[in-house]
Amino acid sequence: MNEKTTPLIKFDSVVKRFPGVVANDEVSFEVEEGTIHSLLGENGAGKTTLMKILYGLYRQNSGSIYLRGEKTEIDSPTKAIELGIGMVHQHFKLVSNHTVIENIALGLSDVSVTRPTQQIERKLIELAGKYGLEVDPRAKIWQLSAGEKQRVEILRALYRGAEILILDEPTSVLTPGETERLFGVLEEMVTGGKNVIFITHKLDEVMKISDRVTVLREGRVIDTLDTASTNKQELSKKMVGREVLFDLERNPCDRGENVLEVEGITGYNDKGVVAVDDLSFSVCEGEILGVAGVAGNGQRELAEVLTGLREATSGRVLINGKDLTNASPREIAEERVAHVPEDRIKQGIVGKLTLSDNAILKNYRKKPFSRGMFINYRKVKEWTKDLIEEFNVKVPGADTPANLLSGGNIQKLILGREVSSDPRLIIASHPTYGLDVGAAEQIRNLLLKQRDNGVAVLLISENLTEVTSLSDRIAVIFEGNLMGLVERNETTRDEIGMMMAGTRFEQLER
Amino acid sequence: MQEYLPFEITERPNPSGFVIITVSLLALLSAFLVASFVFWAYGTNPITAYTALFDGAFGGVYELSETIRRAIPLLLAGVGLVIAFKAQFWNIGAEGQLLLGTIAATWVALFSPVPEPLMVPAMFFFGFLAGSLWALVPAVLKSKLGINDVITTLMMNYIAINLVLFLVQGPWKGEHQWGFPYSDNFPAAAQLGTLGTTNVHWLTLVIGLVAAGLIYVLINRTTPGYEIRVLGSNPSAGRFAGMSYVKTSIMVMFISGGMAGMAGVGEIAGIHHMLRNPSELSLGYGYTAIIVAWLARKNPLAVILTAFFFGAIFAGGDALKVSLGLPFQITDVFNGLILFFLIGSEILMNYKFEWRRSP
Amino acid sequence: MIEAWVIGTLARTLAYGTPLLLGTLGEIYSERSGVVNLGVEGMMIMGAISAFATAFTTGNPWLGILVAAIAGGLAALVHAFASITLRANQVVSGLALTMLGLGLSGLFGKGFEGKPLDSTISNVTVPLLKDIPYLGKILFIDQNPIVYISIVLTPILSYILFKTSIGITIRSVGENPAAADSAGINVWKVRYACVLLGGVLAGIAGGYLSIAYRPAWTQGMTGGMGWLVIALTIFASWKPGRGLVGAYIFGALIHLSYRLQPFVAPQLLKMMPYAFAILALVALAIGPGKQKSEEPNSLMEPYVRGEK
Amino acid sequence: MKRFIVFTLVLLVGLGFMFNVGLAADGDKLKAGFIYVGPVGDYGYSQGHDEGRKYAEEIFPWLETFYVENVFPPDVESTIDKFVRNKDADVVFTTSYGHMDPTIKAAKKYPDTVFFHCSGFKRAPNVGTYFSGLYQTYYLTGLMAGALTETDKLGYVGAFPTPEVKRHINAFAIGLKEANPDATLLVRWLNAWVDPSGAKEATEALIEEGVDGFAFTEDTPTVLQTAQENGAFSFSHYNPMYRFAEDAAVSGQISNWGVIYADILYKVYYGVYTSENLENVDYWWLMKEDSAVLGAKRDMMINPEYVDQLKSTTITDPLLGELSVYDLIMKRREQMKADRVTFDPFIGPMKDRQDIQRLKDGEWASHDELWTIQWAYENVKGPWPDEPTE
Repeated sequence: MNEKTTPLIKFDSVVKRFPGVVANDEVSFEVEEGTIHSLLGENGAGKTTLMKILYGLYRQNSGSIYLRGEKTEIDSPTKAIELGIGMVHQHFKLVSNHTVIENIALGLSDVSVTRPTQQIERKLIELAGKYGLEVDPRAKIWQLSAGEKQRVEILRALYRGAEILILDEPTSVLTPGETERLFGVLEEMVTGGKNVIFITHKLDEVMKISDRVTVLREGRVIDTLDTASTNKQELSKKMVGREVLFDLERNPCDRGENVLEVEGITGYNDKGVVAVDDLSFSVCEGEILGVAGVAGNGQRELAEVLTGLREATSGRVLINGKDLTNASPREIAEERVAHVPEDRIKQGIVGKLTLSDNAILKNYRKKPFSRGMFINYRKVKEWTKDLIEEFNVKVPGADTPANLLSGGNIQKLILGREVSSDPRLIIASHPTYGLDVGAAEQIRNLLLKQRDNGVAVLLISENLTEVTSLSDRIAVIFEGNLMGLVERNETTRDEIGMMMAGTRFEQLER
Repeated sequence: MQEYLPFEITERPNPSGFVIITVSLLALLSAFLVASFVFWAYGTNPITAYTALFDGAFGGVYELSETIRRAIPLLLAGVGLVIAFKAQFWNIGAEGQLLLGTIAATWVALFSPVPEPLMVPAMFFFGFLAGSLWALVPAVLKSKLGINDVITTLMMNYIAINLVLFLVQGPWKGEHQWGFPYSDNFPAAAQLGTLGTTNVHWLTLVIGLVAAGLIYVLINRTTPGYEIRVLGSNPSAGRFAGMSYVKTSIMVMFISGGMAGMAGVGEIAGIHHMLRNPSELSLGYGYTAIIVAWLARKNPLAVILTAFFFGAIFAGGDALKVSLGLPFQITDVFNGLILFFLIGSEILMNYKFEWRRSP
Repeated sequence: MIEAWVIGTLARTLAYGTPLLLGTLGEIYSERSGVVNLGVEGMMIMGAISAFATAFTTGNPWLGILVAAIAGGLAALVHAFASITLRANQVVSGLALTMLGLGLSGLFGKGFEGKPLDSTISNVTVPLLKDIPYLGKILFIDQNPIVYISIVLTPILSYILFKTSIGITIRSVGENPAAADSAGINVWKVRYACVLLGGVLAGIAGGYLSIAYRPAWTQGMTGGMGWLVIALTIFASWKPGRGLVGAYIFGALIHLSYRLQPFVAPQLLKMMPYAFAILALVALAIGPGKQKSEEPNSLMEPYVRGEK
Repeated sequence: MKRFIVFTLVLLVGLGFMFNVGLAADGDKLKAGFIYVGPVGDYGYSQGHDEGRKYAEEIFPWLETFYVENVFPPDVESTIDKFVRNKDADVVFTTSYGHMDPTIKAAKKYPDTVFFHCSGFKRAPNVGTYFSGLYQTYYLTGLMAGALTETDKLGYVGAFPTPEVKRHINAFAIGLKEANPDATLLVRWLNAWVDPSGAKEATEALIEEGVDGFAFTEDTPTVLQTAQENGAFSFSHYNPMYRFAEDAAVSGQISNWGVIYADILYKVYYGVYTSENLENVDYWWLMKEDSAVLGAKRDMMINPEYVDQLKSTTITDPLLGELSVYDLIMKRREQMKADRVTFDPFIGPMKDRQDIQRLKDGEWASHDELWTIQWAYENVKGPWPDEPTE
């Protein structure tokens, strides 16, 4: 780093409150000119909120932001764009029915009103060539891959003359290869005089790409350091607040009979594209089978096909030896299959209903909760209280609406509900996504305990560490295809990474 | 727009009963306040107007009976709408379903082989069925094909209106009606009894009250009701739990349309005793029932109260027509204003306002 | 004979289809920005009474049209305020607007009922153009200036919506308001503007009815045209060009229900537009390529910033 | 005529005082309530009745009236309730066919109140009926239409296919045939009393069929206005509509309910009519009683623009010989207005359009026949619901 000059951005005691939460608590740090600056923190640490304040989407409750030494009020994205700030959101802000050009044109001020497209197309191709961000300008967004969409987002920011580019968890949807490519682009940009703020919770990426890093935890700045003068252990300690045990205690795997057998199933995604392509595998009693893969490679569709929420166009699904291909969710649940859904808020609970109502979501038709048509709420409440106690759900009472619970407590409730139905198979999608470390550990231990009790567990996760530490076997999928199915102790992270990027197990150079 | 207001709006996910009632009353009050400006602009003293309105709705036994008579179709259709709204099914089609009920009743009374003693039960049965079947078209289209329920139910209303017109001006035009667009009069066996000299057809009223109770129990204490609540508030969670959206939608609309259909039966067998122009059969009861259900905050028991309230608006509006010579559209003004304030006030219920602190 | 029959019908179709077209163009813009406005009937009738009252008192029919546009716009603002700012349910707010519009117009139109209007916007015949074979007879003989305005407006509004940056903004706001917001677009302003345009055009449509099409004021004179507009907007797949075709098809159906009265029950023809709208939705739903459906993705959803 | 009425009335008032009967004795005002089916400003049916109400109130100082408009049949009963209970109405007029059953029902509830129902046929001791027949004027305008048409095609826009409207159409058609045997009358139905855009399109549709002159029975001036726009002529209906289309309006009928209301109210006031003796009271007033008046506005029977053409068109009448249509109209009017009426449009021999004999040679149609008429006259074309086949 060069000697102390005016910092590019200075956050001074920025506070942002949401109902019941302080998302940013007196955040102060500086971003230097000409650097890639990482914001490191767990989910919910306040990284995105802070950046949305910088981009004018939120306004801080107190504190100030200085841009190149000047106190700046950024009250709207328009203002941010004027100031040369661009943001690539984690969930892309693109209009999927529109073309790339139309998306670039959106909100552009200095463009011909009557004939915007021709003008943009020319400049777009030029920009794309300069930074290696090739994409078909006339394609509709929904036709593009995740990586391409991200390129559109970056191009859009650059097109608007962004000098400061904020990237929110940009690698979560990319393959390792695409990630490499993105890093190349970012380095190219910094060389070209731009600045990058990079939000992530992945230590490897911080070490690899950034010059400086600010660690956030529970809304507060823990530290800001030069990457060169730190290491992963130190960063992870700052990020989590304590030493993280990457290895969980586990008993040796005691496999029994096959509970789930999948034979060549194929399924389509919502857009009618093949998402699950001729997959075959099986999960047996007392085993955790982890499914690893980059987001959007068919994991969701796989879980949905297995739980009856999505149609399998070919192949067979056998559960406990019974053919349940394209059976209804209820028929599958009847076979003692528990499901921890990917999107716990959207699929796992009904926010407006009480905890009791949520506790019986899967077994409201069973005795003793209901008799004939009528629900016995006395019994339901008793049971809910037991569940709350057993699974350590922190909540005032059984009558509390579920949407007042935190993510971790919701997940405990869901898992508790699913597990207490005495399952033979648990299909868990991203069970710890977005949870704090403590809650995540509890959930993982719960899953291990079930496995030890002889339950078959299918664990679908994008968190490679989680998959490798929990699973007995690991299946890697890429674009809906099975790249390889390996025993946990017969492979390495690198090998799994290669497979996630689309290399078949047989093609690996071992 | 919130970014330009001097206060911040934050969500209040579960408003308390107190908040709901206070805000609702506030909305009604504001609507009446604005309506008094309308009165004033029209050259009527608002106080005189409200006095006349109140007298016309509650001034005596007779006035009360008029209020109740108006409340009956609103009660039945409103209770039906509550269950649809509870399942997030936007049934704007109660008007059409009600008209189908009148068609079914006319068929039973004039064209069916149903023996006389069975006519009344048969009318309610077929009226329910006709309303249900009419409502099932949007139900199937939404649950199977994802077609917008608002639009289909709305369009079905106009198809129903033209269907009634076709019948009364064509094949069902009464032989004894001198070419006027009326069906023949219902036989006495197909006319509902009324309380004394009033026009309160008590059987329909009883059906409405019982239905309100039953539907309350259905929603809050049974497994199908549980499914309605779950699917209505989070359909993907319902699907995840193995509930069938299609089945529930169909059940909900079956009941909802059926209730509106029975409201139609009550009107035609209790009041009109003949099929006639749709605008005479229903004074927009199907649409007003939407407000009734809305004000009841989707609680079937509260519908008893809100239906009565809007019955009073209709009866009072009628009285204003006679006593102050105000045009009958005054009722529309009231309904429109109340509806606006009700939905507009929802933000007060679901969100908290905090003064923005300058950064 | 058949030729004259077709030409005559088409000419009438234009006259009756014009208020439908105007209303539909407005509703397309409103819905493209993500706001459905079921208050078209209410806005139209407010336009009708305002236009009549103005033309009657001032003697200037074009001033009447202007006031109708303002009245329609004001009515639309009520809907915009409720559904955009207060995030109220758009469906219910629209219904409320219709009730209110019918009520207020009936109330304040009382004094204008049965009054003859001397200053109307009367039909014109365009010299030279009237001699074009077929087209001349349909389009240029004895048609109303407002018919021409609506016809000229259609390609303009279509071009703006699909080719210009304004159109991109509007459609983006309707498809994905969060994306538009983060691109620096003021979602609320865009929606307000589109709803307002919808109201202005509906108001003009009402004005056309009361001082051009049939110059007189009768309570409830829009007679359900507003609902036809709702049906048309869907039938037209939210495209102004198709809106024009649809408006004329619906207009033709209404006219033909009198023309063909000796052969077909008019009620059956009159219910067809509504059935068509439903069928159009079914065709969209079961047709190939769901992605291509033109229905704006965020239709009927209020936008709240920061919602995940 | 008006003078004649006032004279008669004064005479009757005198008689009343002599016998000192009825309500006059207690010095109270007679309170009469009117229930209309449409808006009073509709320029049609309800406005016609309201003009009549105003007329009666103007000439009788002892009369107090009130009205409610837009009362659909299902609300009639409750409106009567309010009239009797809150407004102390002595007489209630209900003015629409649909009001009939609720009137009868309410009359049972209030046996001391006098009811009069317009356009119906059910009566009771305290319910009388009345109607003003306009068919004679329609016949006269039919004569004019026959002389004025160049295309020999006339158009008729009817609200509903009721006997009243069919009677109008047939009378118009009879006049038309008499003046122009080649002309036909094309009928379209609105199926509504008030439907301006429907009336507009129906008129336009008829113009497309080659029609150049119109008559109508519906409650707005739309047909007249549309005729004016298209250079056709039309006859006004119910109210003086001349102002709406000063070129197109040839003539028409003005319904004059005032004379009927005045007569009824007068007789109630002086005890001639009580709540016990109305079982057989039915008014069926025509041109003779001045209840139907010829003209598109008062004091102008025929638009001067058209007088010359009517005078220059001649026809031969079997009895009257060759004469101009104008003269024929005047002659017929005179015959129908005379104390002893010597002419009516519905005189046999008369066949309907299916060639079925409806009136024998020299036979005058009876009140009941006219009241229930369903058949269509020879030159009528177009849909005709409930057409009798025998």
